[in-house]
Order: sequence, then C-alpha cells, then structure tokens
Amino acid sequence: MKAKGFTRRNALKLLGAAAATPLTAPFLNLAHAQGATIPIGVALPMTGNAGAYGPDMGEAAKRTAERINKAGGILGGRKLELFIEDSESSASVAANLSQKFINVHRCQSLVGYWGTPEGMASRPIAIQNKVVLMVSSAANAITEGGSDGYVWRFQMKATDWGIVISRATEKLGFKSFGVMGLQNAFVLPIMRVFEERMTAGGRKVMDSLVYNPEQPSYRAEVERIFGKKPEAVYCFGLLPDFVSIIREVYRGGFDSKVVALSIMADAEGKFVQAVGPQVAEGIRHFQPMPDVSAPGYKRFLQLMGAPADRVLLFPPNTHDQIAMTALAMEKAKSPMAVDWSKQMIPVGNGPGEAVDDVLAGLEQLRSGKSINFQGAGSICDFTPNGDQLGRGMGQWIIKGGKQVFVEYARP
Amino acid sequence: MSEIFRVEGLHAGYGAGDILKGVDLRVEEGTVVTIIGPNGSGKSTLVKTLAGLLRARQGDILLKGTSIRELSPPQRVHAGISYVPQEYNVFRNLTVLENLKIAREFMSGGRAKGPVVSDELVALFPELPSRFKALAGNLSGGQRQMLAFACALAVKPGLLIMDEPSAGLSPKYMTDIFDCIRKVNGTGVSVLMVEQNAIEALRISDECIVMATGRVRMCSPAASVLEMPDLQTLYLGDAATGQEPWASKSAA
Amino acid sequence: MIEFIVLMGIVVCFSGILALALNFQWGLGGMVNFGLAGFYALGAYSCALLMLKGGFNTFFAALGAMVIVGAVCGLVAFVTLRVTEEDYFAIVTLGVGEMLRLVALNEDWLTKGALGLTGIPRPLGATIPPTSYPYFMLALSIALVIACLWALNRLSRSPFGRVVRAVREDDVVAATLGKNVLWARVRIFAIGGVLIGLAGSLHAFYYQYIDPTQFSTIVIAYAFMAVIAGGRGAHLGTVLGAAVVMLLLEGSRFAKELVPLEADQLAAVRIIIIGVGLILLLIYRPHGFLREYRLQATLKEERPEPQPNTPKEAAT
Amino acid sequence: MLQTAFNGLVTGIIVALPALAVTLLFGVLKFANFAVGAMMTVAAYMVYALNTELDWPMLPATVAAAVAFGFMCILMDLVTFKPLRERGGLTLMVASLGLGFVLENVARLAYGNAARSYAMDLARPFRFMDIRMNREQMIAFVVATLAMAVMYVLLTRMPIGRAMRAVADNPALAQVRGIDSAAIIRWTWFIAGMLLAVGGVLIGMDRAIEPPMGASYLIPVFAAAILGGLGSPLGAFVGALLIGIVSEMATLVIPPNYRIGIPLLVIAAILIFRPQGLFGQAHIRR
Repeated sequence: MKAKGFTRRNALKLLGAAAATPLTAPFLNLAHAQGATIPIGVALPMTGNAGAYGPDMGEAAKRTAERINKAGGILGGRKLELFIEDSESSASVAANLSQKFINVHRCQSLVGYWGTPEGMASRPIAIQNKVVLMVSSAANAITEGGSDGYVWRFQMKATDWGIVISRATEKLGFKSFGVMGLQNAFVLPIMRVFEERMTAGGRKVMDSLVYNPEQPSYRAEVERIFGKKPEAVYCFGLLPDFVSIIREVYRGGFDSKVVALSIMADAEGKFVQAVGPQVAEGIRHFQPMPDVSAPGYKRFLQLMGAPADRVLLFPPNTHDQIAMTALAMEKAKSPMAVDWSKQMIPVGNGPGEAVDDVLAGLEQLRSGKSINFQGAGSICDFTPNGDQLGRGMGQWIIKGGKQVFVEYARP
Repeated sequence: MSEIFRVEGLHAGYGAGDILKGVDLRVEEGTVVTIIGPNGSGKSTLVKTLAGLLRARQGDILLKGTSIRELSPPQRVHAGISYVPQEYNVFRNLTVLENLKIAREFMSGGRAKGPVVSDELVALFPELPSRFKALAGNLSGGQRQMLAFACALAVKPGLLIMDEPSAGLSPKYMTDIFDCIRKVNGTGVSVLMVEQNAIEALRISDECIVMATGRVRMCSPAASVLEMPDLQTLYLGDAATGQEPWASKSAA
Repeated sequence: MIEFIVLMGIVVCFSGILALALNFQWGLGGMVNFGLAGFYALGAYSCALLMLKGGFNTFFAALGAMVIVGAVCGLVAFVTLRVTEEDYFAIVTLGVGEMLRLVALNEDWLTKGALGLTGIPRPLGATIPPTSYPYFMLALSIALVIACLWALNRLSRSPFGRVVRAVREDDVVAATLGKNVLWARVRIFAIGGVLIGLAGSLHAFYYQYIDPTQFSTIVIAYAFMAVIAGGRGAHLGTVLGAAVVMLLLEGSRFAKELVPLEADQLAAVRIIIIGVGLILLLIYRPHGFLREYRLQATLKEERPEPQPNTPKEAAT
Repeated sequence: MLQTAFNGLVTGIIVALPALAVTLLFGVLKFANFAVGAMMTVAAYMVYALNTELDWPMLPATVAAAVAFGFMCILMDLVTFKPLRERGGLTLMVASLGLGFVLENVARLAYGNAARSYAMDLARPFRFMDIRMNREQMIAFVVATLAMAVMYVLLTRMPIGRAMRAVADNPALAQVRGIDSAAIIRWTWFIAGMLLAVGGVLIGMDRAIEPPMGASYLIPVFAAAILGGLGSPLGAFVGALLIGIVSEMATLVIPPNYRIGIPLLVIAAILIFRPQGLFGQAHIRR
C-alpha cells in the first residue's frame, strides 16, 4: 500500500533514525540479568502533582538493596538489582512501566506505586503475569476484588485513616466542622468515613465540598467553608493546593482551627518553607507513620543518615517492600513470585522470632528458623487480601514552625 | 527638466509566474504621469512593486538617480516616495486626526516639524478638520479617499504614487480629487498614477503610459493621446483586428 | 523483551489513530483541536461505561464510543464555526476539552471520579489466554490502523476530500465555489471525532483501567508532534510520526543510564524536547518526512492542485 | 454576597494583565498566543529567584524581571514566531503551544514541582464595610489599574501606541505610511512581556508559585480577551473584570469545581451573539 508521496528513501531514513534511538541500550546489560542478579521494579512519582514524594522513597529503596547486597545478597549470593523509574503521577505511564519491568527486566517484584491511579493501573498486569505488586497507596479498591496473593499494601487503608482521625477529633472536642477535599482517590473515602462518624457522634458538619487540582484560585471554596465560621476545618489533599488554601485562609482573616494530613502540612518540610511559620502556626495534621519508638525505624533512620527527630513518612514503606521481597524469596528459596508470594504472611506475621533487621532475618531463614519481621514503616502484619495491619497514625501540631508530636494511635 | 524617477526592466509577480515582464518608464520632475491599460495588464502590481510592498525580481528602480530597489517600504517613504493604495488606504479603527498624526510622525522619519495639519493641507482638504474626531472607517468613500490623499501629503513627498484615486467615487468627489492632484503638482510634487478614468486623468497629466500584459506598450504626451480618435480601442484593443493599436507604434 | 515490543506496538497503533484524527481535523481540514485530550477521555469513558454499565459487548461499546465522540465533535464544530474564524475554534476546543476532563474527574456517580474505572473487559478477552493476548491485540490494532489509513485515503481522493482541502486553503474561496463550508467543516470534525472514539476505546481495552490522570495535556503534545513530524495531511506519515514519537519517549525511558539527569528532571527534559522538536519541525520541515498526497495521478483531467500555502502578498 | 463580588473583582484584576497582553499580541500579530500561561510562570520564577535567592525586595525584583522578560520575549519571537510569520494564525498557534510546553518544563527543570511563595510575610486583612481585603489584593488592584492607565495613554497619546494600533489595523498600509513593522512587533512583544511578567507575579502572590500556575489561567484569560473584543485593550480589561465577577458569583449557584466552565460559556455566548466582543471592531479580513 504505497502512498504516492512515500518514497523508499524517506522510509529508510525514518526507520534508521528510529532504530538508532537508545532502545538498543538495554540489550547490552540484559544478558547478565538472567543469571546473577534479581531484578526489582521500582515505580515512584518524581513529577506531576505527587512529584514531591518519589525521590526520598527511591533513595530508601536504593540504600536498602545496597545494604542487603553488601551483606552477600540472597539465595546464595545473588544480588538485588533495582530499576527505579518515574511514574509521573500518571496511571498509563505506571502501567507501561509495569509492563517494562515484567517483560524487559523480568522482575518478579514491583514496588513503590505511591499514587492510587498508578497502583490500580498496574494491578491487573501484575495479577495476570503472576508477579507481586507492593503499593503504598491508601485507596481501599487496591486490595478489593481478590488478587491471588499478588497485591500487597504497605500503607493504612483510607477508611482506617478516617477512623483514627475521627477518634482523635472526639478527644479534641470540636463541635462544628467544615470539610474540604481534593478530588483524589484516597481523599474521598477518608472524608466519607470522617463525616459519617462526626454526624453519628452528634457533631455538626456545617459544609463539605471537593475541589480540583491546579485550580486558578481557591477563593470561592475558602469563602464558602470558612465563611460559615465552623470551629475547625478539616482539609484533605496534597501540598500544592493546601499552600494556596492556607494563604487564602490567613489573608482572609478566618480563625477556624485547621486540621490536615501531613502530606499537606509537612511534606518533608516543604509546607512550612512555602508559607512561613507564622501562617502555619497551630495547624494540626495526621499521617500514618512508623512507630518512631520501634528499633526497626531507628535503624532505618541511621541507614538514611537522617537526624533522629526527623519523621520520614513514606521512605520506610519502600524499605519494608524491598526487605519483605528479600526475606520471602529467601524463605521460599526461589525468586519466582508464584512461590514466594505465599511466604509474605509467614515472614511478616510469623509465628517466629521477632526480627527488625533484614540481615538478621535472612541469617535466621538460612538456618531454617521462621521469623516475624518487624519493618521500619510498620510491624508488617498483613491480612490474606493484602491489607496491612497494625499501622498507627501520628498526630502533630505546628508550633513556631516546628512539627510538635502529639500522639500515636492505632485504628 | 531633470528626471526624478526611472524604472528599468522591472520583473515582479505573486507566486510562480511574473506579472511584470520587463517594465521601463521615466517620470520627469514636476510632471503628472498617468498609466492606463486594460485590467490584468499589471498596473496595480507595478505600483505595489514601486512602493516596495512586492519584491522586484529583476530590474531596477531609481529615485533621483539612486537605486531604491533594496529599500523597505518605510525606507522608500523616508526617501520621499508617498503611495496611496486603491482600497484599504486609511486606518479604519483610528480617528481622522490619528491617521494624519501617524503619517506626519512616521513618514518624515522623525524630522517632522510644525503643526500636525499644515494650513496648506487644510486648504487642499477643507472638509477634514470638521471630522477630526470621527473614526476613519465611518467616513464616506470620497472622504476616505481625501483623507488617504491628505495623509500621503502630510510630509511633502518628492514623488506621489497613486493607485486609481478616483475608483468608486461620486462625480463630485472625482473632480475634487483630480483638482487636488493638479494643485499638489502645482507645488512641485511629481505624480505617477494608475487610472481607469482615462479621459479625466489625462486632462491633468503631462505624460501617458499605456501598459498591457505586463509591459509598457506606449509612452507619449497626454495631449496627443487625448486627441486619438477612438480612445476605447486603445483601451480595450481593436475588436475587429484583435490587434493592439499600439502594435504598430514602437514604444517610446 | 519481544512481548514488551509487542505491547509498545499496540500503544503506537492507538496513538497513531489519535494522531490520524488530529491530522484529519487540523492537517487536512484546517481546524486546530486543542481539546484532544478531553475528547479522547470521552471516547475511553464512553466505551468503558457502555460495557460496565450498559452491558454491551466490546464491539458495540467501541462503536458506541465512536458515534458519541463523533456527534459531540460535530456539535462543537456546528455551534462554534457558524460564526467565526478558526482562531476562536482552538480556544473553544481547549475549553470543551477541559470541561470533559472535569466531568470525568468530578461525576463520581458515573465515572467513579479520581478512582477511575477498573476491570474493563477486552475484545475476546475471555476466549484468548492472557499470555498470548498481546499478540492478538497487536494484530487487531494493526488491522484497525490499516483500515483507518485505507478509509482516509479513499476519503482524501473523493470529491469530499477535495472540499476538505479547499476549506483548509481558504474557506472564503471555498464558500464562493458553492461548497457549503459549514457543513463540510462539521463533517470533517465529526469524522475526526469518530477516529478519536476508536482510539479511546482501544486505550480502554489496552489498559483495562482508565482514570483522569491518563488524559492530561501531554497527550495533546504527543499527537501534535506526531502529525507535524509525519507531515500534515499525510496519513501514513502521521502513523510513522506517532511511531517515532513513541520510540523517542519510551527510548528516553531506557536512556536513563545514558542520561546523567535525575528521574524528575528527565521527565521535564523529555517534554522540552517535544516542544522544541515541534517548533523546529514547523519551521524547517513544514511537510514533515513525507509529502502530502498529491493528485499527480489525475493531472490529465484536472489542473494540478495549488501549492499548499502559496505565500500571500509578501508584506515585509 | 458582597465579599464574593469583591473576590470576583480580585480574580478579574489578576486576569486583566495577561488578557491585555493577549489582545495586544493578537491585534498586531493576528494569532492567539497559547504560551502566555507558561510565560507568566517563567516570569514569576524569575522574580522568585531575585526575591528569595538574591533577597531583593519585591518591587525592584518585579521591575527588573519585567524588563528582562520583555527582552526575552523579543528573543523568543525571533526564534519561534518570526520564521513562521507568513504561515497563518494556525501554524503560529501550534508553535505557541510547543513554546508553552518548553517554558513550563524549563521552570519545572529548574525549580521542581513543590509549591513556593515569595519572601513577603502575609498580613491579616483590612476590614472595610464587612469586606475583607488583604495586602496582596490591594497591590494587585493598584498595579493592574496603573498598568491599564499607562497602556491607555501609550496606545492613544503616544506615537508608539498609535503605530501599534495602525499595524494591527492594516499592516501593509502601515508600512507605506513609514512604520517599520519589525520595530513595532519588537515593541509589542516587549510591552506584552512586561505585562505578562507583572501578571505572573500577581498570580504568584495571590496563590503560589508552581510550574502549572500559568496554564491554569489560559481559559479565563482568553475568555476575557474575547469578551472584550480581540484587539481592543480597554475591552480586555473590562472583559477580565466581568469574567472574574461572573465566575466567582456563579460559585454561589453551581458547585465551585465547575467554575472553569463559566468562562467557557461566556466565550461560546460571545462567539455566537457578538463575535467582535463588547468593544472590538468587526475584523475586516482582506
């Protein structure tokens, strides 16, 4: 079907250009992947509206794998090889990455997946290819609908967020509320649970609305919610929109208390840096967090070279994901997901000796003992459908630009 | 008399073909020269090329002996050539006064002195001062032509080139326009114009150039052309013989 | 590795069909569609919802999506073009595209909002085993691309195709020739819409999960780049353009080792390359790699087509 | 109620400057410049750099960045749009889309995705007849009205402004009246660049500085320019205020997250009933 204008010379020139693209690069290092190393795919948002959270999580995964490799790797000396890619906070990019991890790098473990869309898009791919997918997104739908043990969540379920926040709110004793939420998969379930429990407890939700990401301005939303002067306004969303909203609230002279999530009001210090301590004063925020008193978390802080008081919210999850992959493979004595996916619960929940250092855990598994791994982000206990138990939530309040810890509570 | 303007072997056109196929003509200083010829003979293309709106592909254009072929339209205006297009020759969304101001400020290349509208201009165009505030687009056809003419004279040009100044005018305005041209020429401005109204135009012209199919066919004093018995045949070609009347006469 | 190339081949196919739609609307019909992402989302969501809620099978769902997007495009063209030139048209399509995306994001009752629609069935998904499904889907996609190319080529050579080009050259001239310009433009934009609906349906079948983040403005950048690289108006060229753009993008993902940039900078650089490439191609290769289809074959009966963009009066 | 109307006025004021720039550019160059959003983003980041990294106070930082950005726009025109000058509005529009992608991502490359703000402490609002006005809004009012006044004087009283309107009205005639179009185009880009820079700063002060900040203003800005009548600067200013007020007031009726639909409806209505906008002159297309 030769179109008139399509000369052969043009075609060759075009295809030649296409072939010369770096597509050829991976063939070079593919050969040695089969034998020695164990490939792990790491998809994290480095750009897009969740771009602020990816880089640190990637760093945690890299250091965890390096530490395991330095100590001799797993399954008789095989090294872990990470392929860290940017999912661009987009579902289609994440899906393509998952395909690439499975088909090109032959990964049997896909970790990272911060946003719900990225997790949801990769879920069918992992299940069909019988490969383990570990996400750190909160939306309930991720673990609903059966996954034959291939989909594991390293995060608190969205509805649990709502439960913990509601219980803490009852303690705080606010009587009237306003609620503002970003149109996002994990925000809506939190809002629903929170509003249900508040009205059930006889408290008054004066108004609640949902806004879009990247709106030119949030004046109307702030005016409608804060204008009704509720005692406290609960905001659920991400950093960019929260910075704009809080500036609008401060400049509007509204005095309702503000309660939010740490991914908005902390975001590794970026929020206070953007709005300044004066504006951030008194903002209370919640976030599923590692149990800072847990030895596993303390060792993780040293691994990351972070100061002792610093609270890292998401990086511990990728650490646990890499650690659980290594431990489960070692126990199953096979890198194939169809085998080690069955070891996730035995390794995480036990019965066995509680271990909080992945290297110690590997030693004990090699000597035939069973363990109960206590990770950095949580105690790594799972339900059969892949939800994570025992995650607690921290509460902070910003005083003088500093994040002051209030309490740690479990659902 | 010394020669103010000369065109030699000019070729120009739009896109592929050439509409002007080697045009030669001269304008003596202080004279009025009228170009006539059937439609499609390249008259309008010629004046657009002389004004610089169209690139000359071959040949040369000389003003007072120096070539202006490489000059851009604004540079040609500053060199002393004023051009009045046939249509869309005023800024419709600007007021009459603003049209005049622009002509004054930009045609002189910044050398303009004195009032925006000189008395000389008011004398030539008595109607304009009363309509200064009006938008040029709201003027009648005749008034617009007058304004365009006035703008071209805002800074005294060496040569005034006009593209069918009388087109679409009522008889009253037509005589006014030709009257103005005669007066302007009286003040020493040479005029080169393309006209359909051959008779009226030739009455005030010194020289007549006849163009056809992109070349100058004939150039002779306006008076002798006026006396030619059948001016129409000159214009439309001899229906019977199909032969152009000038074929016999060699171009001047 | 082969399977990944097969999968990327499928993505190239439906990105190619989307580029063909843009090429037809803009390249041939002279109507710039900056709302492409929104209409693309409309196609994908219509197809998915017709299956998940409407109970249609994959064939009729795709057909339904094509009809819906075609109708919406036709309506937008009819409402907007009745009055004004095409500059405003681009602005209106930008707005409509944004509105469609907002509806997908905010109408939870219908589209489950940001959570997106999951478990979207695929053509013959049940009968063909998952491991060899990609090969079937690639064959299906290639067949559809060829069908589109064949249909568009026939359309370009038909009288309607000449009207299309006449409208693009100068709609005033076309109007004077008695062609009903408005009706031609509505049909041009609607046919483009049908293709967008098909591309949207294939997108839904391929990913089996759709959510608003998949239909961002980057989709528009890739489509325009493909059309410009392929040569406006040249159908086959557009598909090859889409292939080159996809190889550049996926290739740059492989190039991570070669490129010293951090991951988040790489994403920004990639779009900068697309933007710069778009401008350079417009300036230096206005006809892309392949010339627009010419009517040389029929030179005998008619005088040749005018040059695509004869320079109007050189005003400088 | 009154507060919402005032909020609408504030949104309108911020949309006014970029709408003015779009109208100016469309008037002289006859194409809708889709890179205005990203241009504002880049300018806002330039001021951010001066303000936070070099600790310049806001005023000198904005003035310096505005002048610098004016020259940058001239350069961008030479590189991107000048070679395409003859190719018609559509090609220029698509090129401006490409330029927009480049600019937004250059900002993202340099400063990443996190939302930032200028180093100026936020102040509690003034109360005035139970309307709350904060300092940034006051600054926005003053700056925008000042810019509009300067533009009005420039376009009606000064030769440069008249020449720009002349080129917009009839480019060929302008040449033959001695106006060097190339110089006027440079001036137009310079002025539009300054307007966009100040517009970008106002957005940055009102909301926050992040790569997609400019793009989110595209639709309201074009709506304002069209409502005012493309080519009529005064129209753009009034159009912007109207768009601002109408979209904020509408949030009392429709859910706020569909607010972006309002400018779109306005565009559609204008195009159908009064294509030349409120103040524009019907365009004579030769």
